[in-house]
Amino acid sequence: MAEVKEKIRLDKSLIDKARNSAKRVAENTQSFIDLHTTIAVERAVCRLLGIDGVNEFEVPLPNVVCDALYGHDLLSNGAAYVIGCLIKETGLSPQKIAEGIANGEIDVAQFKPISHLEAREAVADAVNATIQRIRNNVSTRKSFLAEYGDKDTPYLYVIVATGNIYEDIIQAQAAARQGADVIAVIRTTGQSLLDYVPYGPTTEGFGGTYATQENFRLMRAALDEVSREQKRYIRLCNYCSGLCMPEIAAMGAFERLDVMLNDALYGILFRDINPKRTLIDQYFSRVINSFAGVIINTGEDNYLTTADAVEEAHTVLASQFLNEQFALCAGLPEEQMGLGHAFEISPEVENGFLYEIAQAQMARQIFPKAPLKYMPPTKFMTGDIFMGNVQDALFNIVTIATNQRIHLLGMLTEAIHTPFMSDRALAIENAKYIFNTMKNLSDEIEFKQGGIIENRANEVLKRAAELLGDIEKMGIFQTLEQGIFAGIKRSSDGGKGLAGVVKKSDIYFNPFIEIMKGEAKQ
Amino acid sequence: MAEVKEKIRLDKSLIDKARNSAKRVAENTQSFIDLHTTIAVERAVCRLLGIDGVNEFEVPLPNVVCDALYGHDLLSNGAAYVIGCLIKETGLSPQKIAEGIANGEIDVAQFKPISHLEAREAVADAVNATIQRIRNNVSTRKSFLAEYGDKDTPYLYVIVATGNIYEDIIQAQAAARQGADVIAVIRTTGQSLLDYVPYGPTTEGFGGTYATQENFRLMRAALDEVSREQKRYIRLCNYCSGLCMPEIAAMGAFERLDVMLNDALYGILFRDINPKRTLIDQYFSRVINSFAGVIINTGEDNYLTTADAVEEAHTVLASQFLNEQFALCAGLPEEQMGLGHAFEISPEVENGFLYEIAQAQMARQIFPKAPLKYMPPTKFMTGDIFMGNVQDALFNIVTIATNQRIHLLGMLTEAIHTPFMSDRALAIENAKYIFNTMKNLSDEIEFKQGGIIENRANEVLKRAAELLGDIEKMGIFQTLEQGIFAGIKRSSDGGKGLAGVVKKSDIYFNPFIEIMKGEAKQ
Amino acid sequence: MNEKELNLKQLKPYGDTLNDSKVQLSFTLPVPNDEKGKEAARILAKKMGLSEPNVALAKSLDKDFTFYIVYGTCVHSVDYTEIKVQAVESKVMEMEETDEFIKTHIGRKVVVVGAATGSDAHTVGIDAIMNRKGYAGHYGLERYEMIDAHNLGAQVPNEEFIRKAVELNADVLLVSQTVTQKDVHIKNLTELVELLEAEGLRSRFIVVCGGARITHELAKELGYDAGFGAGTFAEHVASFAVEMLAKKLNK
Amino acid sequence: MNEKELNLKQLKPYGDTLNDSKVQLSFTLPVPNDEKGKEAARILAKKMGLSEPNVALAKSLDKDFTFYIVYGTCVHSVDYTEIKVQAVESKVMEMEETDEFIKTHIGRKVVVVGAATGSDAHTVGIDAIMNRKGYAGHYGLERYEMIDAHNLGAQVPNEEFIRKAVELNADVLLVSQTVTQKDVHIKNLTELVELLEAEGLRSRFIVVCGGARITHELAKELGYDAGFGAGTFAEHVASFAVEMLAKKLNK
Ligand code: B12
Ligand code: B12
Ligand SMILES: Cc1ncc(COP(=O)(O)O)c(C=O)c1O
Ligand SMILES: Cc1ncc(COP(=O)(O)O)c(C=O)c1O
Repeated sequence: MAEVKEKIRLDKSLIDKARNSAKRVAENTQSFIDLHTTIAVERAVCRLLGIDGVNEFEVPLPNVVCDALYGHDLLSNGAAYVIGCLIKETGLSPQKIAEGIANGEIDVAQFKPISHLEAREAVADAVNATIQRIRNNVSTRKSFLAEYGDKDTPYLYVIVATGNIYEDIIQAQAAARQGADVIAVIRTTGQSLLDYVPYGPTTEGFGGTYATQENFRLMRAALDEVSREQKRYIRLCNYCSGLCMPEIAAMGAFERLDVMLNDALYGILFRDINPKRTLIDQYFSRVINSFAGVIINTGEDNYLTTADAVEEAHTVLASQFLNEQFALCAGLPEEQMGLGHAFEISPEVENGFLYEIAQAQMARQIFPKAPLKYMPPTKFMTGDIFMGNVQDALFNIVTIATNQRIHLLGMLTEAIHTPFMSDRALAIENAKYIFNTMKNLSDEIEFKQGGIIENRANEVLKRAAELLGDIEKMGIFQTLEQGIFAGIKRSSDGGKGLAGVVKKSDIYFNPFIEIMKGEAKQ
Repeated sequence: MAEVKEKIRLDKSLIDKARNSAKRVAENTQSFIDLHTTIAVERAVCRLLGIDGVNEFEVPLPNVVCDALYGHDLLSNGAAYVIGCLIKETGLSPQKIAEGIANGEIDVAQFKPISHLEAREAVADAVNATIQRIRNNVSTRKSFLAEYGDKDTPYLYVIVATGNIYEDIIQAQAAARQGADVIAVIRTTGQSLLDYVPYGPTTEGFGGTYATQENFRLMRAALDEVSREQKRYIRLCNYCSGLCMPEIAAMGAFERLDVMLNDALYGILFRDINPKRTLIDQYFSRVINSFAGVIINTGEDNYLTTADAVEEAHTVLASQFLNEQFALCAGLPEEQMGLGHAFEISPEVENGFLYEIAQAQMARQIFPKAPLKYMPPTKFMTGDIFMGNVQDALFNIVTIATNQRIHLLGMLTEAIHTPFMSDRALAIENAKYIFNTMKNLSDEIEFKQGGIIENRANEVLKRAAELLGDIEKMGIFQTLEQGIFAGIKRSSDGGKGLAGVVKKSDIYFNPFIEIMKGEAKQ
Repeated sequence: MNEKELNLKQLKPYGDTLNDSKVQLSFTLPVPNDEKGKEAARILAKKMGLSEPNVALAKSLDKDFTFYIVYGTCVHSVDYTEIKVQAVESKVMEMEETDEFIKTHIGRKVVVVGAATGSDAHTVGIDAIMNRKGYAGHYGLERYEMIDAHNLGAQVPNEEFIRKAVELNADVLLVSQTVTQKDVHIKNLTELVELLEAEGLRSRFIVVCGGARITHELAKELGYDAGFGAGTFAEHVASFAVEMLAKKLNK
Repeated sequence: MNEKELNLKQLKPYGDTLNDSKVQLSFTLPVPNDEKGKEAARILAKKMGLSEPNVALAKSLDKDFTFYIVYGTCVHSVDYTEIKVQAVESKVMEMEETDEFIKTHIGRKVVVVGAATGSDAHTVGIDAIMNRKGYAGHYGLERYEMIDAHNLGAQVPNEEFIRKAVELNADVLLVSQTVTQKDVHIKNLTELVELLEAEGLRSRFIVVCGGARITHELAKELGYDAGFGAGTFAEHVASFAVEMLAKKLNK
């Protein structure tokens, strides 16, 4: 990715101040996180131990296992510990054990406790197999990139969202051939609130397609096919978010996803998921993503779909700082931090484009190593598809003028429907034209010192630093209660999934965190 | 209009060199022009003397009169002289005299010669009436502008081209209400090669509407109506070009047109009109335009519809210098010189947008007082209307980034049909959005010293100066023979209309040139 | 002045001349980009009533998919004089007028319960109607003195929505639906009415739905009292609801 | 794998799912921008075969003109298996092959005369076919060794065009037409054929027309031997013309 030039003069001390505040917020939160686990974290551990499949009622085995543990108040010991005990006792694989639990042959309540160390030893093979599998995925990705190279200009990112994985594949392959670099499969509405991950290939969904491991696998294979054909590595993205956040991270690691929507606060704010649950879940999900070489995409852009993009720009920056620090706590390198921001200023704002430039350039300078994820206009898109294509063009220009990294293409039909194949093609054509005809624009233009752009950036920075100062004083939970982000208030004991939060017992262990965090910064 | 900042460093000595070469070319040509008149110039004199209407075969009376003069080898004396003699003799008005000639009651061959001075005196009343009428028009325009003010941002210029003046009016009024500042009525194909101006309101045309004085009047009234309603003066534009160039200037002066397509070379190159004829005609037409306060638009953009916009950019600049100098010879102030250029680089050229910026900014700095006319992409517009709207958006951006003055809106359906009402509305919406969201862009951005943009501008300037040096050596006629502009070769004795060129006799006079040139720079 | 007159009984599209009937179309066909594909596009356009279709663009989307842009002259016309619009017919009152109306005609606070139901997570629409600050300068129902407004937020299951409505003793239910892919909104809206009917509660409430793709016509079809689309403000819904409620109560 | 199979006998538009039949429309109606206008737009769309038209945009162009963008599901389908394309059927030869073909089958230079006729001033199209340097890297007829090419330029009246053709003893006439507003190209192309027929010259020449909006089908209808549209290169015309000429001469 191109080096970041200091094109606007930002107050460095303010950047440091903001970053330090965020750091302290994250560290304080991390001490809370470290004491807890959740049912989703443990289901993810099950998956990583190799447990997959569903029972006769279509309930995924990781759920069967963890519900059983939860039902017997055993979850606080961690799934790894209990399964370790059962392995030791039965000599069966984790999968067989799960099946046993599912068909009633094994009763978890009857497990024979062993020592922490023995349990660790018992799961070691399963753990190592998984670690190896994920390492293989990382090296497959690396060899693709070594063979075909990687572009250093912005990635063209498009979504597919038909609801049907096979139709998604047709669309994804077409888009990749047209020039897309990242394909994101949007999830069906409501999946984020399911406390389990559906199983198998799926053909029914609304506004998107179920995230299942089989769907991941099918799409990965389809994109690898086009990668080979086009001699360009096509990245796959999905949503590591919602009540199953860590499980999806595990599935993504298994199926070599490259990019994952994964935010420390999104589920709390936009899905009313309990804050504690989310913060614990996000930690493990990021440990996994980090190890699997997945670039995370954070969701600050969403703030601007409800809040005003001029007034509330500083909340985006503040949240980026927080996401950065939470990610660092999980060992995620900066190179994998696709911090989110968005082009959402009303087209009617005088000089709105200059503000967009200011904010985009500011983000680049403040997070110079992060592959920023830049989101297109959505809120002010209307049924006027011709005008919409122009709004998207201006967004494309900001990206090339400020060298953003992960560039989510705007769709001219944003206000109407999830993208048609042709909408996507028009979006790609729009971006390719602009990126080519303005190739060296960012190198050619300079911004006036003390001009609108520079002043705007410093104003946003200043307000973000102030806000983070306040947040530091309040701590994350109170901040959420106050409705600081997107104007949405969330209490620490409200929202979905609180019941799944459990304090770890003394014997608790998560065999993956240690290995994965140790190796993340490869 | 905003002051021009020196945003790119241009070699001033090259600008001077180029301008001086052009000046000598124009002055040399002017000595030729001064010795000649044409049948179109004399028809324009007739019109200015008040002759209008058609005979029973629909032949306009100015043609009837001048054809009669030409038939009797009297044209070299000038229409004013002969009509002066006939006035003196008959006591009739010029109009009655023309009607007499038309119905055979007056035989021009029989006119009684009087002295130069007496003839001047005889036409004086008619001349003064016209001069007063045009002065009134100028002051009406001024009072409109005094009342409603004038914008100092780019004028939005759109065309109407239905072929039917009444339908044109509906479209023009709609466009003006949507925000258009200048309405150009495109002419029907082929009118430029008619050696007369059709008469009366017209409802049949192909690719445009006949330019007739009545059509001018109808449209002017329609736009004045919207001007009053919108409290914004809407300018009217037509084509002062082709075999009737000076007559149309006269008609425009009568009907208060504000802008006229009017180029020293266009008719030669693109309509194969004889070079001598065109050069003589353009002179008188510009004298009139100058006096009537009309902004002329030159046609350099047309070069790029056949020649390559990257390779041949310097010919545009060279031609602008020539047009400037020819215009100065006719007394036209810089503030009325809408020198033409265009956004016609292929969308596939890498960094093409930077070249467009370079050329547009260069033109502004070289002609700082001229209200430049900037033309949209046409050649590389395709049936892809969505992409087309983005090409037009980039063109709009160059205008706002470099502060062009007369901004011809591109149409997304350029490759398909003359604009629908909706096409125009989408174009206006596109431009308004960009001009607002990027309002202060030109003030905010600077161009890298020694960068692609600055280098490109200097390269074009250098090549233009060299070319003008060559042209200075060859003179204008040989230059045209060599195919320097748009790759089109035109010999001085070829093309249409040469027969209408006549050497002035000693008694020749044109009563309008003197008055109009004297007063032009009000 | 026009050669052809405007005939509202045979209203036709307008390109640049009255009755020229110009129309633009675009669509994708799952066929390769070649002459045969273009002909298929022309045939389709002809079936749609374009008499001289001009394929302005044929653009490959993939080997077997081609996108077409077609212009042409449409043979159809519309009898404009016969159009009856299915629209909400209440007079729109300002906030103060509505409060006054409630005081006079109902004499107590009106209870309004709203939500984005089913799996729909879009709250901006229902918030625009209900939140105090409202939308585009138009105050929301929470600010109405005589309205007791409860916004349950998004992703509220229909069952829970009804339970809450009964609990709060609602007069008016407001349902927002934004996602319409695969007609999920129709399924969800239908379910709500069926549940209400099953529980014998339908007549107890005034039930109103809204969303970017909702029309009054559709709402009526699905058994709602009214439907509101894009550009709705709180006063539109409030006026309609209180007027209907007054009629209902005073019957 | 798809729920519904691709049925080429009933080819339907594709939005994001096979056979979803999605189509986009836009047009202006000369009516005010209100609910009644939207309904008129919906009715028109229905007549065109959109079963559930969704008016995505209604934008005022002026008091009595409104622009609509409509999406919907099209009820029509196309029998793709039955499509026969009216296309020029000669095999396309390279420049050298064509020259060779002329030497072998005709044995003398072929005389080609071209122009943009009538009031049409667009020369780029005919130049692309005739000028030595050609177009997009494809050489023009002037470069062909065995072709004697005469480009008369633009705005050539039909009478003069014919006069020149006779004078030059032409084998092939090439006519370019770009402006199509109010069907001026059809009038002009028809006039040329009528003039040729009136003078008994039609059979003497191979007559070919071209331009951005010309199709082979249209050309045949108007009495031309062939028609060429956008994207034509010299070799397409040359191959067609010499093959036809050879047949004609050797009959
Ligand atoms: C903001 C937004 C979001 C935000 C929502 C935040 C929030 N808290 O609401 C976020 C980012 C979370 C989001 C997520 C998704 N979204 Co969304 N989103 C949008 C967006 C950009 C704007 C919607 C909006 O806020 N409009 C502004 C409000 C004020 O307008 P409105 O809802 O129409 O409301 C007005 C009227 O309709 C009416 N009204 C509405 N409700 C009611 C109710 C009553 C009773 C009454 C009287 C009136 C009324 O009054 C309101 C004021 O005038 C649109 C695209 C667009 N530009 O329209 C996509 C869009 C709606 N989303 C879409 C989709 C598919 C999704 C996702 C499923 C996947 C995705 N593409 O991201 C997810 C998941 C959502 C889920 N589970 O439901 C699609 C829907 C496609 C379709 N037609 O089915 C759209 C059109 C984008 C697209 N082209 O794909 N989205
Ligand atoms: C360049 C241009 C001009 C130039 C022409 C310069 C010149 N020397 O030719 C200038 C500026 C002078 C001009 C003027 C006008 N133009 Co003009 N012009 C164009 C433009 C931008 C490009 C046309 C072009 O050069 N295409 C490139 C060539 C290579 O493509 P082509 O012509 O299709 O040719 C190919 C094939 O069709 C085929 N072909 C063509 N002829 C023939 C002949 C034979 C025998 C064969 C086998 C093949 C063949 O082979 C060629 C190579 O593949 C188009 C818009 C657009 N982007 O298409 C408007 C356009 C064609 N012009 C138009 C009009 C109306 C005019 C004007 C009347 C008014 C105006 N709007 O300015 C005037 C007057 C012209 C007149 N009297 O005819 C309209 C036509 C609308 C319509 N469908 O009726 C267009 C579409 C623009 C618009 N939307 O208004 N124009
Ligand atoms: C971080 C993040 N997660 C998830 C989503 C998607 O929403 P859902 O939770 O409905 O899958 C988004 C939306 O853009 C997001 O930004
Ligand atoms: C200076 C000038 N005159 C005239 C025209 C129009 O052409 P015509 O001569 O056919 O009216 C143009 C075309 O853009 C032009 O630039």
